[in-house]
Amino acid sequence: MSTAKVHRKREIFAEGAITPEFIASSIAGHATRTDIGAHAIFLGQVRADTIGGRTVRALEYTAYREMAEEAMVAIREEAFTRWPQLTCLHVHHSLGRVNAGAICFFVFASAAHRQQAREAVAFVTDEVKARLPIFGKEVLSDATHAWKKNT
Amino acid sequence: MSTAKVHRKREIFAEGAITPEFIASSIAGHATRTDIGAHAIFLGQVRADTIGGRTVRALEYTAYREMAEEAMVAIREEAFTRWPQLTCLHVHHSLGRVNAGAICFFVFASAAHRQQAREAVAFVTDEVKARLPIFGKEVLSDATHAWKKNT
Amino acid sequence: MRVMLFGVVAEIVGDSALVIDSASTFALRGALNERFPDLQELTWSIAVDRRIEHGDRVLTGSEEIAVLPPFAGG
Amino acid sequence: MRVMLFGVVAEIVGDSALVIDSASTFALRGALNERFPDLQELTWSIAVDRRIEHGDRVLTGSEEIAVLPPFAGG
Repeated sequence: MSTAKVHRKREIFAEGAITPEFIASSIAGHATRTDIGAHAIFLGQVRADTIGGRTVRALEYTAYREMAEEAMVAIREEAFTRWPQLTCLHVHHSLGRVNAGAICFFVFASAAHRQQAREAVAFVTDEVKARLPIFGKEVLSDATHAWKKNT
Repeated sequence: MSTAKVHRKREIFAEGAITPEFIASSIAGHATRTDIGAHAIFLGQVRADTIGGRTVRALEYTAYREMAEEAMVAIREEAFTRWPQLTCLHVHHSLGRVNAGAICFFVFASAAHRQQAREAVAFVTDEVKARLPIFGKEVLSDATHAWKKNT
Repeated sequence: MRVMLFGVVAEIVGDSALVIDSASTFALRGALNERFPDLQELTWSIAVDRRIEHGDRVLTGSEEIAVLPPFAGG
Repeated sequence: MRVMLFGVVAEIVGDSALVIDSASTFALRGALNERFPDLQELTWSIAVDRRIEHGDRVLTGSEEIAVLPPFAGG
């Protein structure tokens, strides 16, 4: 959380799954911002999809971090331009292994009213998926793997 | 969380603020549902609005519970009809006193893909605000009060 | 006939319920406005058997009746 | 010229980077497809200085170059 809308580079990547406790502490950190009335959150969870009879056990994420961080700064700026009453915007993405059922992606937008928070979180979720160079290796039940692609 | 889409009456009200720990445990409870790829969450937080020079310190919620619970069952049925791939839908609302900065409303929709979860959480948030007979007394800084109205 | 009261309506009446006999929802509205003139300044609805009744509905006395100020959930 | 490789492209090449000289992004694409025929089966992009380059851009050798398979964030 930040009181200023400074579009500085922020750390979006962390190793491993995003824990519910991390999400809780991120929510709790906004209790002092009593101008906020609405939080909109998107969480991506690793699905145990079946691919040719094999089940996805985990995703192993890698990223071109420097490019991802620059793209994230641009997406943040676009979001604060389109939704000027946005109070806070936080994005976290896993690197490394995340097992099926665990959270790998966390987008958190806050505003006085729900419409801005809701629209911003949808926009940022879609743009991160489309524009951040993040790669996902699907670890399958037979110890082979496949590569995930966003559609 | 529920494996069946049974539209039974569920407890939506609890006394006092909704804690980040409760939200975390609700998220964690979905880790076994590995068909879920997307969670969309809306949280309402009590704003310290200024009303004629006085600041809102807290909201005190009351409800016509029987009617609210019936309306919630209807909203759930509408949501599962409109978004049949919705996996889970949970709604929690505070009763009693919730201080400014604390969470009073929690809507949580999960689906395989983000579009259904996102649309369902927006729909349910709006419908709950419009159709559930919940009343909010704004406790002001000078010990007087006002009554909140959804617009 | 027992009428449940909520929020600012309960505050104006000074109680969470009231016994008043009315033949219809419009008659009930008139009777409440007369007895509690502060209610005339407000927007409020009558719910019959847990649904908002917009029209004039005959009341037999066996319905569940509630007077509801504007909703404020969320 | 150092070229960074990611995801399935790194897997096919067998390394996370490669030294290869090309005069342009199209020339680089051709050279990689020739040297690693499995790349021809895939969709991939070239990023120059951290932006995807769709056209044919002249490369001087001082740029930061990366070969990127389809994104999979989220």
